[in-house]
Amino acid sequence: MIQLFHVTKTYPPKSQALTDVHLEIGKGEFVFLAGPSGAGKTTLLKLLFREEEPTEGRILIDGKNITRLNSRGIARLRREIGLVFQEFKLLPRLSALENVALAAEVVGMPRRESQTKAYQLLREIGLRDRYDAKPLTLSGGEQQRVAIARALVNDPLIVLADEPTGNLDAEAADETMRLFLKIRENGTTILIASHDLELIKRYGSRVIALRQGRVADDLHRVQQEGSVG
Amino acid sequence: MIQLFHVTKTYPPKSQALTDVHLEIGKGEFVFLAGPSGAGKTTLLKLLFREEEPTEGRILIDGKNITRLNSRGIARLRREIGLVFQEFKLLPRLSALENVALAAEVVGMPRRESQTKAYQLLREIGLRDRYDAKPLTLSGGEQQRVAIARALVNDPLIVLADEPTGNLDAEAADETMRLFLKIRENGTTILIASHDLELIKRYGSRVIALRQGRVADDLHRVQQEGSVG
Amino acid sequence: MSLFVFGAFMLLQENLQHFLTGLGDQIRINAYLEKGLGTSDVQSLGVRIKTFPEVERARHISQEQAWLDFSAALGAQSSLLDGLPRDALPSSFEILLKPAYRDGPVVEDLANRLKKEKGITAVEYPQEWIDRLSLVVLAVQWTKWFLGGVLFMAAFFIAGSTVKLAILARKDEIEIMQLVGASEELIQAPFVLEGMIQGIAAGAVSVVGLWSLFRFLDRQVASSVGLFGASAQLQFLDLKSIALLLAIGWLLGAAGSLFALRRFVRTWKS
Amino acid sequence: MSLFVFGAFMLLQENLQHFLTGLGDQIRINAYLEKGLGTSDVQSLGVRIKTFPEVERARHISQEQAWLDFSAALGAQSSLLDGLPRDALPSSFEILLKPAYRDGPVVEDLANRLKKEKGITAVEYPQEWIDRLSLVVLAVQWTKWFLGGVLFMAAFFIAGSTVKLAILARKDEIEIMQLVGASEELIQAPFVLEGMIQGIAAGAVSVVGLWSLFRFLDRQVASSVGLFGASAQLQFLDLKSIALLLAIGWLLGAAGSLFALRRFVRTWKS
Ligand SMILES: Nc1ncnc2c1ncn2[C@@H]1O[C@H](COP(=O)(O)OP(=O)(O)OP(=O)(O)O)[C@@H](O)[C@H]1O
Ligand SMILES: Nc1ncnc2c1ncn2[C@@H]1O[C@H](COP(=O)(O)OP(=O)(O)OP(=O)(O)O)[C@@H](O)[C@H]1O
Ligand SMILES: [Mg+2]
Ligand SMILES: [Mg+2]
Repeated sequence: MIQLFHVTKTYPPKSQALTDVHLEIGKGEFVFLAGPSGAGKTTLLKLLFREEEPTEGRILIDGKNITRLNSRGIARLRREIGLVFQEFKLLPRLSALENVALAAEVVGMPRRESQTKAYQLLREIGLRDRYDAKPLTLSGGEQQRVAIARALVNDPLIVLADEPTGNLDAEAADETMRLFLKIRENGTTILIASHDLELIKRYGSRVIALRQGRVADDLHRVQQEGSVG
Repeated sequence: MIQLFHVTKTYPPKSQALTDVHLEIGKGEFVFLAGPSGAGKTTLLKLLFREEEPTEGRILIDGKNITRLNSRGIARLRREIGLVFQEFKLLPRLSALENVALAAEVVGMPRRESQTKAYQLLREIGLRDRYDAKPLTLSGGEQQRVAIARALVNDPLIVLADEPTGNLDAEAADETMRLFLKIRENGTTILIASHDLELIKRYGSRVIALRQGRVADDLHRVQQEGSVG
Repeated sequence: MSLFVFGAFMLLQENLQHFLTGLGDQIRINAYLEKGLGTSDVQSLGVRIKTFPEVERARHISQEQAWLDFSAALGAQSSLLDGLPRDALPSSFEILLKPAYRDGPVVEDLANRLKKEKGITAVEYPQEWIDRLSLVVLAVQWTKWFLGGVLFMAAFFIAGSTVKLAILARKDEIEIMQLVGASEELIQAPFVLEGMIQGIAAGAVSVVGLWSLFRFLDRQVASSVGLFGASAQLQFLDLKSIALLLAIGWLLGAAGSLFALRRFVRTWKS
Repeated sequence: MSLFVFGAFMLLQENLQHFLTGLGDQIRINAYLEKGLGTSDVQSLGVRIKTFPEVERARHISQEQAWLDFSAALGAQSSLLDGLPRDALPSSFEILLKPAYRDGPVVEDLANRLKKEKGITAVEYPQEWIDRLSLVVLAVQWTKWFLGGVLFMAAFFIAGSTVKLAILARKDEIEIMQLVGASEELIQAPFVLEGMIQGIAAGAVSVVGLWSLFRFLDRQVASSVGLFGASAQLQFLDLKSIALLLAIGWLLGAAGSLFALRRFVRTWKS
């Protein structure tokens, strides 16, 4: 599903965020990306949805090399990926529901259907009452959940989430994780960057630990092992 | 130091974020503000630095009513307060060092002195290598630490921090907390909104738990009790 | 707004053109005739003159008429003519040229050819006036281009910064659309559409604004006597110009948006 | 940029004014003298005429001169005069008026007063030309205000959106300055300063731009013969106008920034 071959990423002028990363993640795996602040977690995710290009190495998704894509190809790639950002990136002028529905409309889902789906997701994630609110009037945790709902609305093949529970209390974090697990049952690959060790311990079937841009550890927990593709 | 009398905050049209909150926080106290997402933690902090006005009730800081302030008074109030925001709010065109130094220059500290002080703080918080980087080239956790350094550079009377460790790994979080504790020794009052129960358990001398806009619990832990003013 | 500036320029241009034509009407060639030419000879000569391609109109001025005109022109000194016979002045043709030929050398050439016609003794034309006129035309032309340039730059600048503001205000929107995988067309469509609508709207508003302004000016001018005759009549833009204005608005709006957007997206991260 | 537009307008205005003055110079009153007036009488009359407040200059035209002028004016038909004595025409004073008095009623009044002077038999003035001129003045005036209005609006709009762009680009900066407790003055200072500098810079650039444009036009005009004499000479802005332009830039920059900033900060959260 996701394959990285000797990937190195150097930000100009000389900040080396990733060094010779070699990874394979199979379809339907549930992977945590751990590591201290500045280890390169966000960078790795950015490479996967082509926000950044690797300095060296190749990245294949579903067997396709994504290092050589034009803007049309990038758009197509991103439609298969659900993204949750550290900074949420919601549109302040749209309501929570519209923010979620937009992502579905963009790939061609009819308006009614996308709205229904968006509402359903927001309900599951605990925002039943605030679906009509503008992002700026939502609390940090509420915004984060809207961003998560948006990432899931298209039933993506891959979900990339950057600290999706950083602003959530334990209970809301649990709900979110359950949602991820449910999505995964359809074969969606899920990759979550996080340093919430508690969370990782409870949900992680595989934990990839980064340290200073290198893979320091790649732990498969047997009892929850996904099928490695 | 900080006194809230029957404070209620209703966001128009009818979102009641805080209801009849009654609180006293003494000089030099180290207080955690806990509670699930949407409980009103951020709202309470916003009232204290006059980003928002209370709908009802009075707020005194150092005996002064801050609900009736003109823009000059607000500026004076904020110079006494160190702020850490959930969204960091760093200036993208300035380097980390400049971002921190700016807050000091604004209150009249000479350029050289403010830069020295800023550098020292960044070093203590673990950003010795990246002090010259622009915020957008920093990782989430690094940005958060710059924001924390900025809040501390003026030796404020009060530090208000909103999820200051949401993007930090356990080790960086510990460092940050130690910095807060050190600042506190000068008599600075520290109020931290967080839902990291682990952290609260380890460092909290007093925990105020909010639930749906009300104070649900106000726990003083005897062994670390600060002097209540 | 930018189109208003543009329309104002067109309105001005139209009226200047009209004014110049009015001035040009005063270029006349006088061809003096032999004395004692018969009526039929005069008529056939008139027909002959009208066959010259440069000639717009030719009017016969009888000896009688010439006498009257001349004494009127002399004003207070018309007594001077008292001692002269009434037919001292020759009859003539007053020839009006077509606008395209109202130029020094052309007029001279025509005068020479006229002189060779049978029955014409002398040809006179206001050399100085023609030279002046061409200078005025030149000056007006230059002023027009100068102003036009300034106005055009202003219009372009205004249009540009309007678009820039619109894009800056929706920067986040564009970025997020890109991140959720929207195709470029989908991202650009609303901007281009908005640009088009705004362009046409601006054009329409300009036309209406110009029209009311024009009405106002026209009334002001009308109230002071129209001594220039037809040439003092202000002209409003014709339908073609209005359509052109709207079309320019439409195109400028669409193209401007698209162009700015593409440039903006390209320099995204810097 | 906005100042460039403004400066262009001033340049145009200057030259139009100049052009009008040139036209106005052609308003002359002819006062015909009694025949047989002695030289000393003529001289004292000349002095007398110059004491009228409206009079700018008065030139004596002898009978000789009048004859020559007249026959030149008649051109091809000067043979007409062959039968007349050389002193058929009276000598006269050609009177040039001060610009402020070049108006129909004033001229008429002056003519009447001149008529009463001893030694003057008749006074003639180009009634039609004066009326025409006042119409031209009026038209130019209107065109000027019309264009001026359009240009001023354009300039204002451009300045406004420039400032808006600048503020929008630094929105975050302002917000953060407010959050760390910077005083209003400290927040506004850089904007106002930048506005001032940009304003002056824009002014300077405009002056330089206009100057080079002016040089270019001037050369173009010079190469076509200057038949209008002095009035065809293009005028550049004088020092006062340049200083004014810079001052306006300075003020507009500072005031515009401050104004926009305040309005912007006020509507912050909406
Ligand atoms: N655009 C950039 N230009 C230069 N350096 C960068 C850029 N983005 C990230 N870096 C650097 O690369 C390193 C890895 O950054 P990254 O954002 O991947 O860390 P992270 O693992 O996500 O950390 P965190 O947990 O704090 O978010 C950091 O040292 C960071 O300063
Ligand atoms: N500007 C606003 N307008 C309307 N409602 C608002 C606004 N800001 C916050 N709220 C609402 O008030 C409630 C409390 O918000 P607040 O931001 O204080 O929560 P919080 O405790 O900080 O939560 P989190 O841990 O998720 O950051 C939430 O339900 C939120 O939707
Ligand atoms: Mg990160
Ligand atoms: Mg919050």
